[in-house]
Amino acid sequence: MAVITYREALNHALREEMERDERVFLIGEEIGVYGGAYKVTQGLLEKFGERRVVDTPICESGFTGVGIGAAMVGLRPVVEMMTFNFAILALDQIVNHAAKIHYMSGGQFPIPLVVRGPGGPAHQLAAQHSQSMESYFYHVPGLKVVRPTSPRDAKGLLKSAIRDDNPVIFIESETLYGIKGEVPDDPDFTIPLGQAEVKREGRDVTVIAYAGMYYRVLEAAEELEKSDGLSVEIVDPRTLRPMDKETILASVRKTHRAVVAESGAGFAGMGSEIASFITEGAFDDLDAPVERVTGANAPMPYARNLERLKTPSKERIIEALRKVCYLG
Amino acid sequence: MAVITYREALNHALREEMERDERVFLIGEEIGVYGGAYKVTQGLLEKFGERRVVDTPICESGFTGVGIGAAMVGLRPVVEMMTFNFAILALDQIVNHAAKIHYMSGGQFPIPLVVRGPGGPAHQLAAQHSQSMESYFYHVPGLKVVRPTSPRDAKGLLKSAIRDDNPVIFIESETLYGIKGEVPDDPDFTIPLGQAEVKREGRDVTVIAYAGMYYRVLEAAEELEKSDGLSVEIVDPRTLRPMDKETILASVRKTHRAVVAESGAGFAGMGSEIASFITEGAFDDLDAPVERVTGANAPMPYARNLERLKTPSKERIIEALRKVCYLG
Amino acid sequence: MAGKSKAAAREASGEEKPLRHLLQQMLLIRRFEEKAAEMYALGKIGGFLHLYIGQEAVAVGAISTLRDDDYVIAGYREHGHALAKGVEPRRVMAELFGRRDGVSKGKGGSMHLFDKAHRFLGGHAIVGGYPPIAAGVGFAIKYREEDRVILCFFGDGSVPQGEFHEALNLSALWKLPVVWICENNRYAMGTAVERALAQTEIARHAESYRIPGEACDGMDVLAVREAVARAVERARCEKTPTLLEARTYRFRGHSMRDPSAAIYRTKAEVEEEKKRDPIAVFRERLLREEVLDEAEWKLLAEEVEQTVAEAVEFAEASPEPPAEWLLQNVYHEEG
Amino acid sequence: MAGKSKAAAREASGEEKPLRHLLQQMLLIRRFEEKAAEMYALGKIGGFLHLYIGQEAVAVGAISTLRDDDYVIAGYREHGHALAKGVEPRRVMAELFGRRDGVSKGKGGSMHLFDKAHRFLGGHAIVGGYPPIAAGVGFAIKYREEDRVILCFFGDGSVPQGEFHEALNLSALWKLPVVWICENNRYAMGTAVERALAQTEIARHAESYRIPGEACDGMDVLAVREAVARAVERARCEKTPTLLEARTYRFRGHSMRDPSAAIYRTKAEVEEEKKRDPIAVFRERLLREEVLDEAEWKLLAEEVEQTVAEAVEFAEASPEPPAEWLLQNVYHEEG
Ligand SMILES: Cc1ncc(C[n+]2csc(CCOP(=O)(O)OP(=O)(O)O)c2C)c(N)n1
Ligand SMILES: Cc1ncc(C[n+]2csc(CCOP(=O)(O)OP(=O)(O)O)c2C)c(N)n1
Ligand SMILES: [Mg+2]
Ligand SMILES: [Mg+2]
Repeated sequence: MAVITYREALNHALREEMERDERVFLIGEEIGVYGGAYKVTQGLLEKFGERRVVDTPICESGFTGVGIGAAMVGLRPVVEMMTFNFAILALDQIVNHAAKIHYMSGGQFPIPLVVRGPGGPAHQLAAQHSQSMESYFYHVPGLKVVRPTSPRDAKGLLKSAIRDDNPVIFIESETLYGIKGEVPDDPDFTIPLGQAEVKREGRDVTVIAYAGMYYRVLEAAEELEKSDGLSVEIVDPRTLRPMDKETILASVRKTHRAVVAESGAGFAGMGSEIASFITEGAFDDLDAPVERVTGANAPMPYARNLERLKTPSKERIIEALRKVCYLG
Repeated sequence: MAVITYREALNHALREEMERDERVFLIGEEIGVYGGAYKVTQGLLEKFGERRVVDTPICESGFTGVGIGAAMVGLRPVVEMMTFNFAILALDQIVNHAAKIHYMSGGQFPIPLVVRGPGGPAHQLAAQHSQSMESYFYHVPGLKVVRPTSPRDAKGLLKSAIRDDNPVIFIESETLYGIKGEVPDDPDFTIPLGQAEVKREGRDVTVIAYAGMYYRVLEAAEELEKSDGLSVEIVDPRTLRPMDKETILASVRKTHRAVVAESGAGFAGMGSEIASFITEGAFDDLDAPVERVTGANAPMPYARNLERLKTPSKERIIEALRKVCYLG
Repeated sequence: MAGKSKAAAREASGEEKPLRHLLQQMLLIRRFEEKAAEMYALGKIGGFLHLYIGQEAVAVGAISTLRDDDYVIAGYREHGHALAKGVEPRRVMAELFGRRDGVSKGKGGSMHLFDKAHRFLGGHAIVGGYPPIAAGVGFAIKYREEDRVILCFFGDGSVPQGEFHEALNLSALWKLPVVWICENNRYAMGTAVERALAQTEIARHAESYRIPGEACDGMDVLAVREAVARAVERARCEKTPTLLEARTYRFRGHSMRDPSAAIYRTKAEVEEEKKRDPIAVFRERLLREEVLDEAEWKLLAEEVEQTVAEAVEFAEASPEPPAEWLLQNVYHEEG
Repeated sequence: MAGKSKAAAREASGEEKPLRHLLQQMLLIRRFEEKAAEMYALGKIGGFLHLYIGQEAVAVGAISTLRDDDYVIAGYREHGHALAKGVEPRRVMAELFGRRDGVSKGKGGSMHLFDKAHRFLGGHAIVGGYPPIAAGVGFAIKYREEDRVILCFFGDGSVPQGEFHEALNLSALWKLPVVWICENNRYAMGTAVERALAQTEIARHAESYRIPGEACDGMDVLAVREAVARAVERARCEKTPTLLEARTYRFRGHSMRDPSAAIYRTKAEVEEEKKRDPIAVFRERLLREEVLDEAEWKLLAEEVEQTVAEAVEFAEASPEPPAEWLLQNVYHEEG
């Protein structure tokens, strides 16, 4: 088990799956000669050549559609969005085509496609380049949506995504590319899509959080453990669609309290869904309403201080935890 | 007060606002010579001429962007999406530009833009032409989202949308264009955005529903009133963003029970948000968890029988109502 | 006529599908759709129904140049393309009826015919949305070093749409074996090309992508065949895409909801265009050139009638899809 | 040199901005950005910072043809365009610092400069996303029967993007007063135009829209000015859009995160291009043609240095935006 970065974990996943299956190829902007805007694909052009690492012009719809067409006739494309903000330009391809062709064709044409790249808030990139993009996808039948938190998740889930026969939206985090963690070297290591993970065990309250928010919640949990002896369980859904409700509900049934934390704007976000199914599935077990801690309902501002205020702080997470635990 | 159709109500709203304000113009596919794919703009070309009723080629992004640019420098465009399914092709314009320019520019450039057209399920139009599209918009800070239910709402809300200084996504219902209702003739009649309406008063349970679902809920309510003497209150949010939480919460605090009905796919839909804020805001008043009745988690199938199964039936609404009321 | 000697000679040599086969296919499409229109009026078919009547020479001429393992992709006005590619008429009709034996299991309908066995890749209802997918199929062909091609049919209405340009550029830049066939029927719904495009000579858009561009008479099945054959050859052997513009006309309204001579065009114009009816003209020609005689024509027409009648019977007899199909095929079962 | 007599003569006649003004503007942009790069290294500026260094002649030459009430819209590499349009350097610097006195109140940053007073319409970071907006401004000009124009600047990287084609077609179809100025600096990030476009002569894309297309030397401020002046005239008087391609080069990396001579181009190429430095070349020319002498140059350069120094001071002194601004401007207060 090596200690590698989230970025390396993704790179290894791509390399291993390309080695394993000739049908897998990569396509996107600056992924070859440039080595990837965020260097996730570094070295892969050298290893696999231009046939399988395809640099594209700037035309998100066009090259995503190329992925879909190639998938229709049996290849297994991995499309990189330089950042997921640009996936909005490919949404017609993803929503109207990738997500529906298998269904509309009565099951004749599965679309084994991965669309991956960084999403979520970055550093001072402002409104058009720093958005939490998962909401455009997790509502859509026919898509799977993955949001890896640790280097281990990044590798294991990306490998599963590539082996999956469905379109998988795989949203990485720009701010996590540099974090390190233990990752199995075994090329057979995968993490199934649709399985949440209890990343920190606890007794008193459950927090559901993923990607960058997970780490902020972890800090909050550690702080509250020291200050108040509170035992916080953190569940990482890892896959947003399909959602592993059972693992989350089991945790809440144990702790009787839940907080959902997400970086995106609050209104009608992932937290709404999670809070809803917890309430439906564990109403009688809940000792307090589920609290949502979310990003502010504003586009992302550029100024550093405003940016900080836009995403949920540790303090706000602590506040929510105290509230559901009725701590003064 | 005349009795007119939902379609006519929209048409009158457009006509009146164009008469009232020279800066208002219409732009979209087939809205002029053809009279509108759904005839909402019928007669307006004849009345206002080509300058103000602008037929476009098929390029949703292009002509929506034209609307945004015109709005930036002071016009008040009303962009028609022939159906909202095609708005996905204009999402970059709507989300990355219309919703953000005012914010990014520090308030210098408001975007008084309406994007309107039919959305939601239609009749046997299948997966690409029969989607509930509001989820792509109501999560986005900077947009307002309207979903009119009655001819009166259609007129009053469209007039407010046109007078609003922000981008408003105004989603009509193909299946409602023909319904009739009383609509004030007064050109000063408007309905403010962001106000829900209690469309049917009741004591025992609150249902939140809009557009086509409202009518199905109404049938269910009437049936349950007869069969079980149940008194069902129906609240129509009318505007999804900003949401009038207060009216909804007040109703739930009175009835202690709530059901949310929507035609879109269930996972992470509008119902999730409504259920969440009800639970947060009225947890101690609730005698049962909020029930969500939603469309099936599948793309829209063509076959008539499957299509019927995809959208929530009266029976499923009745079932949900019985459940929250603990009726056998 | 130049057509006779060359085309008839090639037919005799077995190089090409028999000329009468082209006629029969066109007639099949015509009769099939006339029947579909009837069925629509009877409420047997729902949703949108876009008839191809008037444009049959394009699909038939173009697809006649293909091998079985080549691909075809088209828009929502695709009954003709599907039938020309060999999709069974009865399974197409069953699809229009929304029945379980439909090519798409009743889940796609008229706008979403798919048939993997016949390499028919849809049936897409987003104007301009599927050309990138066609480029992707071309990409896969090249990736696997095959010598297949894909024909991508679309209307004049796709040309102002951005995704179309993205796809064209990629196909040209990467030299993909795609033949782009624009069926310019002069209108996108009610919008005449002059009101949609600054450059109405659509084939000339090829210049922006440095690929061959060519216009042909889309009412003449042999003219289409010749032009497409050249383009297919280029695609197959040199991996060079081509932009073809087939100048044609739709005799009916945009869909069953639109009258055939609506406000945006005159009755006189429609009547004038009907004189170019691709089936009538080609039939006259084959009779004149003695490739066909009246008796053979009668036989051929009867065969077509029977196929269509059988298709309707089959569709009527096919049951509705079972309820549990609603939630099937949303995801593909791994394995 | 042809430039001398004509340009100098027009200057003398007061018809055009003085030549030395062009030089000063270019120099201001250069020094401003060099300083911005320093400030970025010091962490005073965050996010992405895309320098315009090397391309100054395009914005300055082009915008010098405008009236104050004409509009400009550009991408994320827009410091130069904003300064050339008259936006105050200190308010631009304050924006880069994310401070309350920034042109966009600190909420936009380097990629989103907006200044209504100077008709500077952004500052947009979606490649190919804002050309439709430019067309919309042209639409509004025509709607109101004004005689203004809008210049829309974009990179070679926008050309393969579909929205760009949609915008071009609409501008041509509706005859909108837009001048499309492609700054072809040969790369979109690390992608050379040859790897992005099947037709690398970008001006020739105009043919698909039946509008004038012209390429000019983007390193020569007067060449740019001449070409743009003709296009502006056409837009203003005939409402005919033009597609101009200014052939230029960026001396720095794509952004501060990309080294200037990265893997995708050679150091030698960059050095070779630097010989075309628009500022050095124009300065030499003005000295040679005696429009300027060394003393005047010194003065001019000092003025520029001072403006830049003041801009930094101003930005440093400007406070952070107050916390409550986070939730302001999400919606415009009705009124
Ligand atoms: C993106 C998109 N916008 C609008 C529509 C609605 N629509 C369906 S067909 C059509 C006209 C298309 O015309 P053309 O491409 O010329 O094909 P034709 O109908 O003439 O065969 C339009 C506007 C659509 N399906 N997709
Ligand atoms: C739609 C979209 N895709 C990708 C990007 C990422 N990106 C930012 S700049 C750029 C290159 C643009 O190059 P070009 O248009 O030539 O302008 P230049 O940087 O050379 O000035 C890319 C790919 C983006 N901002 N928007
Ligand atoms: Mg057409
Ligand atoms: Mg460039």
